[in-house]
Amino acid sequence: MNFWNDPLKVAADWLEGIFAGWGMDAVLAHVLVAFLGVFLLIIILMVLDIFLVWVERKVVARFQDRLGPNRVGPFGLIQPFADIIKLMIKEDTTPGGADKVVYNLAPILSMASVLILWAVVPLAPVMLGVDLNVGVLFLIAAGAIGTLSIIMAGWSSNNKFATIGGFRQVAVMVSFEIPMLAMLMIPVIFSGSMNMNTIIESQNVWYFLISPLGALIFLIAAIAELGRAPFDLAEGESELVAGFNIEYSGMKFGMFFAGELLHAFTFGGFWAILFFGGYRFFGLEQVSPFLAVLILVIKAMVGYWVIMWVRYTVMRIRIDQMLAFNWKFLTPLAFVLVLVTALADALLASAPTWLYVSGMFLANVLTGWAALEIARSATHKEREQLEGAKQPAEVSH
Amino acid sequence: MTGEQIIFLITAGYTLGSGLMVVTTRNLVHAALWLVATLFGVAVTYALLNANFIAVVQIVVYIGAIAILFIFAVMLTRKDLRDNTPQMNKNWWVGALLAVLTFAGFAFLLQGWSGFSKTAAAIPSEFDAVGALGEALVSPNAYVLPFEVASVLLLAALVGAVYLAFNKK
Amino acid sequence: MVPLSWYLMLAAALFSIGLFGVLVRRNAVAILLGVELMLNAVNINLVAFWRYGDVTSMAGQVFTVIVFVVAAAEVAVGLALVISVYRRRNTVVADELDMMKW
Amino acid sequence: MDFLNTHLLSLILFLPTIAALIMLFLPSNETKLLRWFALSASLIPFVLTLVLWTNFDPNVTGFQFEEKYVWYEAINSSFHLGVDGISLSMVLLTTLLTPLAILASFSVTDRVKPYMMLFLFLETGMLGVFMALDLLIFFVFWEIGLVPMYFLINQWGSANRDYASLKFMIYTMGGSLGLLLAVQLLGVLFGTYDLVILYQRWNSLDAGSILLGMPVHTVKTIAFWAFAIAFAVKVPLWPFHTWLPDAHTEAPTAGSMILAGVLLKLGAYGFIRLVLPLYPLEAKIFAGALAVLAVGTIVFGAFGSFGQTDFKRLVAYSSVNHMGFVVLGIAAAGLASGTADAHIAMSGAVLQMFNHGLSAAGMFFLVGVIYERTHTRNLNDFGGLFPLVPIYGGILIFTSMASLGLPGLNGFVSEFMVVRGAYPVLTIYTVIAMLGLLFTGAYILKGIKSVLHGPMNEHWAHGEHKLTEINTRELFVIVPLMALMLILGIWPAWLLEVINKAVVALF
Amino acid sequence: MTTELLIWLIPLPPVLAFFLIVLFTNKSKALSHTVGVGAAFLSFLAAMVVFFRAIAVEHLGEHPFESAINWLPTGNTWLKIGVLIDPLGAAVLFFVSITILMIFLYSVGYHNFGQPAGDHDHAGLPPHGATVHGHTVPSVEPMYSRFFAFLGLFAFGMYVLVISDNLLTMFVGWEIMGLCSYLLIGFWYGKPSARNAAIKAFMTTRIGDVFMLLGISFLYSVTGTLSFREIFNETTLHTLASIPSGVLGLSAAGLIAVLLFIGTIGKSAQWPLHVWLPDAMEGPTPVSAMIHAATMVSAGVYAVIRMFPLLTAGYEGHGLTPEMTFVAFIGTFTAIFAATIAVAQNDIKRVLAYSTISQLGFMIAALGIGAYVAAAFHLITHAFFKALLFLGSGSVIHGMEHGVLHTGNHKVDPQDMFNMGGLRKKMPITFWTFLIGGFALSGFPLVTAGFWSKDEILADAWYHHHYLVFGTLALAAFLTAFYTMRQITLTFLGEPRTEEAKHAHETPWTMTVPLMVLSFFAVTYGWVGIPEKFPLIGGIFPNWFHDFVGHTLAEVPKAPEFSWIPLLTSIVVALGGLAAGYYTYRNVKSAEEDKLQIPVLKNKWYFDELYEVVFIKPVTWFSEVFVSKWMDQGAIDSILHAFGPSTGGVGSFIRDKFDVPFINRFLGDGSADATWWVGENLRPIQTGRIQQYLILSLFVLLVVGGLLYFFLLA
Repeated sequence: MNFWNDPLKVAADWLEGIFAGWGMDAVLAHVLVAFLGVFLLIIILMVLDIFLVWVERKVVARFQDRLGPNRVGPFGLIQPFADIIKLMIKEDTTPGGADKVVYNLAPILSMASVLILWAVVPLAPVMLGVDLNVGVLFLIAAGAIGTLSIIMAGWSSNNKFATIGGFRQVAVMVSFEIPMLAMLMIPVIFSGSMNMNTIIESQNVWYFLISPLGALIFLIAAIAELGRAPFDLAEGESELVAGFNIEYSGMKFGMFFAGELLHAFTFGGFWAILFFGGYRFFGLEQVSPFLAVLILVIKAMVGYWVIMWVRYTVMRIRIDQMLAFNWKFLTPLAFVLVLVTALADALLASAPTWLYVSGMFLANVLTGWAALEIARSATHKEREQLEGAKQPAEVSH
Repeated sequence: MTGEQIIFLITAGYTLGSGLMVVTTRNLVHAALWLVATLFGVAVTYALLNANFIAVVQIVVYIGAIAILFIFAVMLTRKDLRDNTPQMNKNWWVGALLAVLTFAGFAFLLQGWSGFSKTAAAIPSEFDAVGALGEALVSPNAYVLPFEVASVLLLAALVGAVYLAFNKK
Repeated sequence: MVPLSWYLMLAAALFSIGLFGVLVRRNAVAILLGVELMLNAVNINLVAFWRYGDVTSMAGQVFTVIVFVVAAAEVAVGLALVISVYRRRNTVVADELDMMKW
Repeated sequence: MDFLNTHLLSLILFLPTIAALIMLFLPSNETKLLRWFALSASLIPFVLTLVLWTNFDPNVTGFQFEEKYVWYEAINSSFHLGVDGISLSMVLLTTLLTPLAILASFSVTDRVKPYMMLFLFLETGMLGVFMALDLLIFFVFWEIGLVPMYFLINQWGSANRDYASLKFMIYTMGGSLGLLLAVQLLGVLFGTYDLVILYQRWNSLDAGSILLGMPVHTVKTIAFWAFAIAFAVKVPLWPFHTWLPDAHTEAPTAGSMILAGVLLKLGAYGFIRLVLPLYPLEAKIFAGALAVLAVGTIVFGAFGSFGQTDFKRLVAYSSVNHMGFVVLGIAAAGLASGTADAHIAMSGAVLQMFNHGLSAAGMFFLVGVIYERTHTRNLNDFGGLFPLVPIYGGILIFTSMASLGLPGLNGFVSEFMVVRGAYPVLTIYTVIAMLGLLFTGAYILKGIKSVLHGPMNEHWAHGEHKLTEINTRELFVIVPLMALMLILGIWPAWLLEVINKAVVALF
Repeated sequence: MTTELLIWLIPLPPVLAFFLIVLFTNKSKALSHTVGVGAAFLSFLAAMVVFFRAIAVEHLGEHPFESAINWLPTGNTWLKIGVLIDPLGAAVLFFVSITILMIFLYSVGYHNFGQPAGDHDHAGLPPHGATVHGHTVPSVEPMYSRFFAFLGLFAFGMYVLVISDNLLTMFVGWEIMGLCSYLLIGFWYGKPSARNAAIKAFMTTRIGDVFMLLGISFLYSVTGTLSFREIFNETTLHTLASIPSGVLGLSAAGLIAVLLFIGTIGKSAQWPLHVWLPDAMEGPTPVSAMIHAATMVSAGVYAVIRMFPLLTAGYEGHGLTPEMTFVAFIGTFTAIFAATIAVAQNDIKRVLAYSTISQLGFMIAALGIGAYVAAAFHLITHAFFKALLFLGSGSVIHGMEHGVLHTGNHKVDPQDMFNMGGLRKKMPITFWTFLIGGFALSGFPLVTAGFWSKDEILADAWYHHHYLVFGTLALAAFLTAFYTMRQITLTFLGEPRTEEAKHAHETPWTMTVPLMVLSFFAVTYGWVGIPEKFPLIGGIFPNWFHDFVGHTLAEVPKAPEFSWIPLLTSIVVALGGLAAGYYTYRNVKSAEEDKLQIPVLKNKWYFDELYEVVFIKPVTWFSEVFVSKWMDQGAIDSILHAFGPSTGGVGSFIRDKFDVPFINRFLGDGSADATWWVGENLRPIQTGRIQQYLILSLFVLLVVGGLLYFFLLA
């Protein structure tokens, strides 16, 4: 066992050895090392976050046929750092009548809710924070905290726009949590475990191939959860100026901002983990944990890119439409899909892989198709009603 | 005094403290937030009891849903948000007395119980609590019936809530 | 090693706190908050008994889950009631809601 | 397929009910859908009945397609179905007439859904009576048949419907009290309600023994009359017939079709299925009395009909007159049981039931057709309609002739057989009955005369009263009936043989 | 094709024609009458083939053409139906087919085929004529097609009757004809008179039919069969004759015969059921011919001829059996009775109608006295010349209608003989044919068929010493000749008495051809039945008819010995009658000058009025008032309606005396009050404050819990 195929353990042992050498209690040393690990992870993530800012701006520029940041440093690589500095040296205001504690707590929580997610992300077979046997649920749990942070921010700002934005965001999150949860069940059904690592290990075939519809729904729910376009109602500039974070400035705002970016990236990662085999790539992950991490990051990037793609192509939709879409279409579809998947899984349990995969794929496609058909007929009815109302007017002239 | 005990004591103190805040703060929003804190503490307690699943679910359900609901409710009934009328009955002491009595009663009864201070056996390593829970929930010879009843209850509550809170106008 | 008694005491205390809240708060929402505390106390007990009893029999956890459900239902309906009451009577103070008395 | 064969009867019996229940979930404003659904739902039993007919083997004595399920174990009454030649023909009649009736009531626009549902329920009720081989089941279906008809009359009837429906209900219920009594009596005596068993036990009972503190023949006499009166009301026999004209007159067209076509047959069927086999001795003793009633029915029915000025009442009384012949045949068969006369009379009676089903249904339908157009049934308002509605006129004459018993059409064959069977054993009654036969002609001609003939009726000729010709849908209703009338008149053997075999085996 | 199959096929074409016309071709007149006449022609051909094959067979009587099939399962046996052509059948078939064909043909012209549609004709009324530039011409019958359909059905009925080998199918054909006569008499149903006549005809005949049905049932139940051949063998007849029927001391055979004969009385319009026949003149003339000559009425006689063995069962050649006496009486009486009425009628068709009745009386009488062959012979000859006469009269009426249309004076009745006169020149063919017919009817010696057949009847009567019958019939014959000549004189001879008569003119060939054909037979058919012993011409032709038809029966009735008295009688009455008729009416100008318009005769001895009073009114009263009003709605329903109030009374008593005071007041309200009182006193506890309730309950819990603990655990 050398550093290259189990770096964390090696490093941890080495550190504990050192602390022990200082005559420190073993338990304490262990805890200390753990804290160090966490700290390290957070540092890396923050850096990655800063880099993400740049990525985001570049990509959006490309989508909008611009160049994007290109002044500061090569390809504007230094630009985000400049932004950070700006945010830090800005005056940190707090609106009058605001609820100080809550107001200040909100950004931190929001950041934390994202960071906490990484506790269960398996970067490599041997590299993961806690091997939680309910890792999947953990995802939602963290999301809950994010929700909390937003409502706190919205309410404590003592600002109508902020409150409304907060409410909206919460409404969206709470409602889209449901299809997301349902879709999390799909990998769980396939792998028979809620453990992230197990899920990845059991993905000899990408679950995306087995359940494309599931992956799609998960992505949509994730986007809504992130509050990014087309579901970015919380900061609908056109209506709410900037939504829940309207009163925030300086680094507090920065934390929201960074939190959001990281969150998006994280969900890209989870998407990759749950449906695209995480760090696995034709056995490359066995070669070295670092390679595995690289694979995961690339996959996460792709996911993130998809999310951005959606964000910059699709226009924002109205809140009622969005909730209706969730409650009337996405949620039922998600549940139906879970049922179908479970059923098909039970039926095809003893089938050869190719049959299993194709059968599952077919089941998904059929479900999706049926759902679309139903949706289409329903919309037809609605449209007829509307036009039926118009009818006499047209007849008159 | 082992680390575990220390962690427990910290958690317990935190939980009870925030619990007290829940019932005493004037500002209801704060109360709701304190409730969140309490619930979090409880979640940690579950974790200490090796009930990961319950812990996570505690967070998802209580913090993610119930607490949020409370905050909503508070904000929707906004009129009493910052009112300066006392948030407690004038005969609050009766309540306090009764609460204390209850606690005392519990304590009295419990310490009279044989298994009061028993300690936990180690959990067998291969034991999969989550799986077992799932089995227990849906296996016919276990708790499928209560489970179903609960689900029906939930549905009824859903309908009822929608109907009650639905604004006729 | 933490003995069972500690958890039980914790639960009892939490329960009493919740009870206190229920008994003394005037705002209906606050009363519900108290109820939540009490429910959590009960859950702690359940889980603790699971942990300290036979781990392989999941009764404790099962009923914890069911308590979650009940709690969710109770909150949903309760708050809905509070809101509709607020709409009609424009108050959520429990003492003022005494139309049903003789 | 095997399932079909083993459960054919239950299928035929319950499909209508199932359909009605399904109908419950159809939108009640989609009248078109409802009508067609009901029609197709009622056609399925008909098709199944044809299957039944083809699979039925006339040469086997006793019941076929028997089905027996535990139903009410405590009093060991079982859900026992089965058909022999007699009930088979009745089942055929029922399943044939119901679709036609439903098709006939396509013109109903008021609360189509309940209307159609009631009809389907009604079908089950009637079929049940014909199929039941268990007294309790028999009674249950007997009563079930009543209720939908009551509502049909009471809800969709014409002006005087409340009176009519109430009269119908009370009269028939009153009758069925006796039936219930007798059924219970038998049940108590033998601890079973299964007809097949009862047939032997009841007759193997030696006359001397004491039952319920009474000598056997007393008990039997009581039971006999209890049955007889119940069925006499339903047939209806004079003097229990007065509910019939009112009910028929007030019922909606299709209602009267079914009422005359099938419901009346229930009574006669009761006589054939229960009274004669269970009480051969009493049937012999009281045949005279029965014959008196029958002749009274025939004669007074004919006269009554001749005396009417309401077209529908006229037809209604004609039903009374025709059913009289059925009972006459039954009485003769009861008196001369075992002889060829009995067989002929009984076959004649059953065939008469079938024929009357066809012709009466046809007549009532035709009355309905003209009533829908003119909203009057008063014969004095008509007259001289023939030039206006030639096709309708032709059909009316054809059907009238069938019900008049014109040779070459169905009515004659059965009437001839009844007369033939009854003459040697009940000569005098038969001779008197001939008077009825004579006046059958009188009232039929009166009907035709005062509806069709006479100088052309200007009132209905043009303007908003313009009488429109019978339309295609109505033709679809009447043509099958006419075809059957003609076929049965020219070649009755196909039906009669089935009946005859059963009759020979039974009596 | 075997003869049996052919026989089966004979009735089919007309009935097919009926359905074809009714269902498909009724829109097109030409098509319809083509179908109708074609069908009639087909049947005619078949009938002819059958007939000639039949006469070719030796001893047809012993081995007739017959075939039968199972029809009705009755108990363990089958009721067979089938066809039978024995000599009688063959002979009847012959004239039936001819007359039917002729009548079909005749109808084409009679209903003005080819003429324009009427100006204001509509279905149900006879055509009123159409206006073609300026002047009125006859218009075509609106229900032309329907007429042919009915004729077809009618022909079917007749053929069935003739060819059937058993009583049942014979009855079927019989009834179908009854229906058709109803339909045809009521063909112009628009006329109330026609409508009533139709019903009268149907009902009157039905009276007979009902008895006939009884007879059939009786016969069937006794012999167990309805086939002629099986009934008419010695043993069966003997048993039948020996069984007493218990009615008026008749034997079973006798009773059956009488019952069946009553059917005939209805069908052949014998007294007392004759009333319908004159009214039946409301129908179009071919119908009258059809009914009276060709088919229905002959059917009646034919039935009796068929039943002859039953009738004469137990008859030893002298001393008539009661049933025979009955028959003979009816026949004879009818013959004279109808003749008297005929004398006083002015309607050309009515005269013929009554003459028909009386001629039928001749036949019935002949049968009554056992003159089997004579009856059959007269039946056939009469069919020919009576058909001829009716069609001729139709032709006359048609011509007259032409005149009426010309003058446009519709007051004039084209059927009243006193409006005619001098038509001899206007319509010669009609005149000569009518003359032949008339002479045949009145039995003009040696030439006409009527003479031979009537003479044979008289001879039989004389020979068997039934002098009363003989005398009456002779008188009737005289009257016949008289009114026939009266008719001819008034119609054709002398000068036209009205404008219309002047403008009448001959009818189209479709009407005249049948007349000529029939007149041929009216003359020649008699010659096949000339007795051998007849002076001079006897034996020139063999008495073929007697040999042929006579062999229908088991033992051939031998022809009566020749005797001068009946011969001279018939010659005298015939010529005398004719002469008297001519001289009486030679120059009568109007009905007033007619001395024989005796009211009692004119009003047919008031029989219609009698029946009106004796039967129709009481029956109507009985059904409309007694049964409907008094019995049903009065007696029975009022009993029912009594139930309602009585039960209601009982109910209200129970309610007022028990329910209300005890159940409601005491139990119901009492318990309610008690509860109320309790509640009232417990009210104050309800503060409506949740928390107070909670506190209370919790307190109680604690206390109770504590107590429990101390008293139970410790």
